[in-house]
Amino acid sequence: MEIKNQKLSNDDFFAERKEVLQQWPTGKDVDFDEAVAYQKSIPAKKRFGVKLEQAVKDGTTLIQPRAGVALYKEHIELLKYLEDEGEADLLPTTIDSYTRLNRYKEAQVGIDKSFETGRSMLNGFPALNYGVHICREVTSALKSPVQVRHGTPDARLLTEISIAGGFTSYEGGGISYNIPYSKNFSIEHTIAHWQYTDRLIGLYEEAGVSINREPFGPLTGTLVPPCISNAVAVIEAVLAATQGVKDVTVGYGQCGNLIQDVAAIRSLESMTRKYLDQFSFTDVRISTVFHQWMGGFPQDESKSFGVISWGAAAAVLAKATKVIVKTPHEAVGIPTKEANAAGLKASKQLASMLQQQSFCDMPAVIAEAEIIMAEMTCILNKVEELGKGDWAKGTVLAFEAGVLDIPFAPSKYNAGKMMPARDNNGAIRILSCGNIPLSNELVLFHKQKLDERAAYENRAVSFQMVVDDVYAIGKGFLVGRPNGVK
Amino acid sequence: MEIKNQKLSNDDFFAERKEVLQQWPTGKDVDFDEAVAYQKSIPAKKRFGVKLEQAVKDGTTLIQPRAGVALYKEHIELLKYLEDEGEADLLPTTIDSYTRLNRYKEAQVGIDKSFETGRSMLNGFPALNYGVHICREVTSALKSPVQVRHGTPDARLLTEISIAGGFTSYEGGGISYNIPYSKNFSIEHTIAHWQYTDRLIGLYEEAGVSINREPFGPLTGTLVPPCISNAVAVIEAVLAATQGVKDVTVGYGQCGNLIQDVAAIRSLESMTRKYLDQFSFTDVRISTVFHQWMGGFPQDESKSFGVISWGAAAAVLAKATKVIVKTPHEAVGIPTKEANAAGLKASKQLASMLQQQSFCDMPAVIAEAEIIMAEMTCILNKVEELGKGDWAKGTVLAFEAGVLDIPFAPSKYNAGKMMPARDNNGAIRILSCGNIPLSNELVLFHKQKLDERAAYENRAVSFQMVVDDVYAIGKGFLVGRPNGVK
Amino acid sequence: METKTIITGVIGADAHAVGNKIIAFALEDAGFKVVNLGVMVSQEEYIDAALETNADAIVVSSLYGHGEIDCNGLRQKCEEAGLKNIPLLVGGNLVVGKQDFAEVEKRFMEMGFTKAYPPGTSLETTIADLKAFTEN
Amino acid sequence: METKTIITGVIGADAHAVGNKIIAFALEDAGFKVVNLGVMVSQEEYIDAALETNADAIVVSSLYGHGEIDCNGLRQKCEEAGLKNIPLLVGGNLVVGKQDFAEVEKRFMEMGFTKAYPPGTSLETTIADLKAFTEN
Ligand code: B12
Ligand code: B12
Repeated sequence: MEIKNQKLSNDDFFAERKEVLQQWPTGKDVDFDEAVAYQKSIPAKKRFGVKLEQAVKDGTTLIQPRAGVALYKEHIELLKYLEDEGEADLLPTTIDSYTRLNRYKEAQVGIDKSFETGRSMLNGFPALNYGVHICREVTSALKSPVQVRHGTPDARLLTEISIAGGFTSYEGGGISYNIPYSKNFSIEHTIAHWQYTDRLIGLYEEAGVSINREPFGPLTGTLVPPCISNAVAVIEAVLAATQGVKDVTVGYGQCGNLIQDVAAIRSLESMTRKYLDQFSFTDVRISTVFHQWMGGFPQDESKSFGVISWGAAAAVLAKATKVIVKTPHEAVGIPTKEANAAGLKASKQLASMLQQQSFCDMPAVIAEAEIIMAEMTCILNKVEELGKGDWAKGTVLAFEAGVLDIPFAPSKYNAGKMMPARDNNGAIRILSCGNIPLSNELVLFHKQKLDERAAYENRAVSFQMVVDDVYAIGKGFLVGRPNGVK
Repeated sequence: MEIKNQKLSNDDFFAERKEVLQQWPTGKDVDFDEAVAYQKSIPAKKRFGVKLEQAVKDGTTLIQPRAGVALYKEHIELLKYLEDEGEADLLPTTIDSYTRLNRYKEAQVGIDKSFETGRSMLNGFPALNYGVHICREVTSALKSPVQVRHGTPDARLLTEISIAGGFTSYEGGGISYNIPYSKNFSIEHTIAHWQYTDRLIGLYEEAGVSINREPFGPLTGTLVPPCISNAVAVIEAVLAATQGVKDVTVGYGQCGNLIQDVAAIRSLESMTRKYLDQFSFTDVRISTVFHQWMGGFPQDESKSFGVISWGAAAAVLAKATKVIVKTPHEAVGIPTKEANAAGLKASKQLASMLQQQSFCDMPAVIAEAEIIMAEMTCILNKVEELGKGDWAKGTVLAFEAGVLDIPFAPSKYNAGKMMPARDNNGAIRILSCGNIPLSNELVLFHKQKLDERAAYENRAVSFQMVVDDVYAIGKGFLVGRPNGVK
Repeated sequence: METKTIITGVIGADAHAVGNKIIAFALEDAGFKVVNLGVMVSQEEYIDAALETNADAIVVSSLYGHGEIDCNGLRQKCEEAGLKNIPLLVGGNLVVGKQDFAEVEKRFMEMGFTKAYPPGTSLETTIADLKAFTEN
Repeated sequence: METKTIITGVIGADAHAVGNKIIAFALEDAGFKVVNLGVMVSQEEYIDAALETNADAIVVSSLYGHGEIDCNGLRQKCEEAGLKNIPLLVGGNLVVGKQDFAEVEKRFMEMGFTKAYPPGTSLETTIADLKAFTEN
């Protein structure tokens, strides 16, 4: 398979489309022109991109939950509750795991079993099985814009149905919805699948309907150094823009050290702008999303509120356009609607209370952002070099070479050689670079930071440090210290 | 009445003591030498000052709740629950309002009614009515150090009973437990009463028993500019040290703007050190306490978790030695033990999670601290000048003149001419100085900050702004904007 | 509309001054004549002030939790002093702890209050209700 | 003590890799021989691996909520394949949402699991129990 970062031709796209729409019976209800007309009938205040753009202008941070259940009436009730009681500004529709893996038959079993038992037996909303009309029932029942959130390597049919179904934003990307979510999908394939998604959205854009696109920032949510997730976000933004996408929200998952978190958002935004401009996509609108802590949570609900609130605070101080909110049930299971609203309200309090405070221009933040940008430059230059100027090709080769390498990823196409760990202040550093092509100076910087920690903890730098860091927040800490060290 | 900042003579003290111990029957059980022996039997790890000193050394932030109920067995259960389930590092015993106002008969009615109805009819623990032995039952039943927290203008007998009862820390001061807590008590009187308390603790100190003393930092908890509360804390620290106190914890109530909050703790600590040293009290140990938001809370419990968590985060980033924790029931009433533990656990999560991060040396913090210290210097110089070198006298005259002036205070001895309001970033500034003797330069600084806000909100600087700010956090904001302004 | 006179104050040993100052400010702003007794007001002080100014209503605040003890008997004393049926409103954090407000309301109604308000009652409600209660 | 062989993996369409990688690391560290199948493991893959390596226990993880559907029938398939009474442990976030664990445990015991573990089970417990279950 030969991948290129190039706008799909209409011939290729429509040939592929024919097949895609046949993947499941609900595909036949998708009619592009009718869908464009339907999308145009959605009022501006219910459009994702419009609300994001306003927030960028106002300097406010919007709040958005995750939520999805098997039965669609309950799903509507759930989302209504989250916008009314939870004060959510933006709504999600989180897709179940069978749909994500194109196992539509199993999703159907899940729907049926849920009807029978009266309990949601799926971990999300099976939008594809429901089809265009039920999706429209969902999206039209709500006051706020709704986005599809999932984790689907091959999301082509899901995109068709979702956008025709009235969703105005769509999460994912060829890297970010592959490496953290699958085992055997090659990057070529998922990039190709996401070119389809992006091209479809480009076609809507050309027909006068703007759909917001959001690469999934946090990846595995577990000790991902900002330079890695930021580099992936920039690549996915460039690939999307190449297919005609005009509205992207680039994302990042909280690491926990405030300076590093604010610096990550700052550098993410400015590097995305820089590269999009460089590729002449100067008309693409950019916003940012900050994910509250994406790793293992404490079991205790009150402690979870602490983690959630700190995430909301960091998002606002970083001036992210929106924050994805966790719930006090996070460590245990899919939240009840009450737990979901609780996380939202705690976050809303901080989103509005801290609105007037910004940390973006602190000298320490600027210094940290310089480092992240230097690292991103090393990585992205190498991607460009490997692809001989083609970022799609470069990305495939970069994963092969371990130039892009995501910690704790399940995919066999990920090298898994880079090892991250926290430094003495809780910032995520790189313990062992693998083949991430950092300059000598940067390698030394990381080494010094981790040697400092090792000396403080009186132990050698090792994988045990990484393991300790994975458990730390669940146990109430940021840095996983050995017993007896404060 | 003639007050002087001078160590009470033994003659004067013991003459007064005789009377004090007769104020209520439980006074007769207090025997100083026996109490010293009892205090010496308390293990070091249950001593307040020892645990604080260790925290200062480790750079950790300890957590402490407020708690007190009418019936002593329930009080013990409550405190046990808070240290076991709530993970409190330090324990309180919050005294009821009748005891605070020396209305011991009404306190007795409250105890009796509580027994009858099985509900706590008092808003705190009536330690004085219970007497030395029951206090010892309380303090000895617990693993952690316990402090008496109250709001008592004349706390002389309460101090006697508390310290003999095994408490190892004692909150309050002649200003901070008068102006926010009473209406008709003159400052001369309360300073005199607290000289008694401090001298008593000085005597314990001389007998080899160190008791921690804590001026009440937040005052009315409502829009108090840091320079005012810091100046009061320094004065009370100096007055306490003059009577022989050797261990003080100076305090501050969160304002909500992170830079100002960190700067307030920074300046509070360094100015307390500076003035204590200047008075040659170089051997007095200093620690700091940060109070989570002390003003009106949101009704919603999840939103309260947001406020609580932000308070914990600010305390840790400011490197306060301890943080006083609020609960999700704050807006409604005295919390259940579960709600109290919930506030503690959210705070504990952040206290340990953010331990490695400090904002104390940020340039913006240093700049804000310079301003606070300059303001404090203006005020304290004037106090010194008014008292002709005597800070006790100077304090009385300063309140008379409005040189010290606390917003929203109930006391008729407080001028109430100074008016605070938030600036555009949520920092508390001075809208109208009254007679607070700030330099012209500082007055101009405050004016500029508030003009900026007025311009942004397109309205004149006025009391309505202050009212809006009072409600703001309860409504989810920090700055009270008029309708329609973001 | 003729100007109505309202007595305000915080009852008992309660020193919570913020709400009291703001209520007084807001009622004046809304056109009432306000006699604000401040904090730590005894039952007798409310009554004396109401008699003296021929007041149209008494607004009692209680925040610190002892409201039940402090408010007991106020209606009787009003009646005895000749303040027949004067509107007696009470609000704040009336009891110790988070209790079911319907229960709390019942207790205060039995004590003779015209109306009792839960924590967090807004100024708008307070003003609107006072206008209604003092209408002729 | 002879070295025991453990099969580990995350069942079904579940891609949660972190706990899996750490369990494998920790079991090896504790002296077990670990055959880690990674994420998205089918019932057949566990059984094939257990037969091939003559394993002493199978550790099934399920995090994403579909555990009930995915685990159904595993015990029968083991029996059919000749893995008689092999210890079958399952843990993670087994069901959708926060449910009473006693209930959840019952359902998994009925499905034939030797033991089911609630969210947040520590490595210490996992290792200690595996030692007990694989003792001769
Ligand atoms: C990180 C994470 C992710 C990452 C995973 C990256 C990766 N590939 O590994 C990403 C973001 C990709 C992700 C995706 C999804 N996730 Co997820 N995720 C988490 C999270 C936050 C942490 C998991 C983790 O790494 N923990 C740290 C490790 C060390 O702990 P652990 O996994 O629990 O494993 C330990 C123990 O459970 C135990 N253990 C595990 N197995 C066994 C077996 C035995 C026998 C024993 C004794 C012990 C044991 O030992 C392990 C090591 O200590 C959890 C919530 C939480 N725990 O805080 C949710 C969570 C597991 N995810 C959840 C869901 C629903 C999903 C998604 C479907 C998306 C969604 N709807 O939001 C997708 C699923 C994709 C897929 N196909 O699998 C839910 C599951 C809900 C439920 N069961 O009701 C959870 C609980 C969050 C929630 N409350 O909603 N997730
Ligand atoms: C600030 C504050 C303090 C300050 C007060 C400074 C001062 N002198 O004013 C300080 C720190 C000194 C303090 C002290 C104490 N406090 Co205090 N305090 C508060 C706090 C945080 C805010 C109060 C406030 O100013 N709110 C803002 C104003 C604008 O609102 P408001 O007072 O509620 O009044 C409004 C409404 O209630 C309504 N309203 C009021 N009266 C009436 C009457 C009518 C008829 C109507 C219609 C409406 C109405 O309108 C007002 C204006 O909008 C509250 C909790 C909260 N609300 O978040 C606790 C709170 C009131 N305090 C409480 C307690 C217990 C105390 C203490 C005993 C100490 C302790 N144990 O912790 C002492 C008491 C001292 C004394 N003798 O009174 C408890 C009361 C508990 C209960 N009822 O079960 C509360 C609820 C906190 C809690 N959950 O424990 N406190």
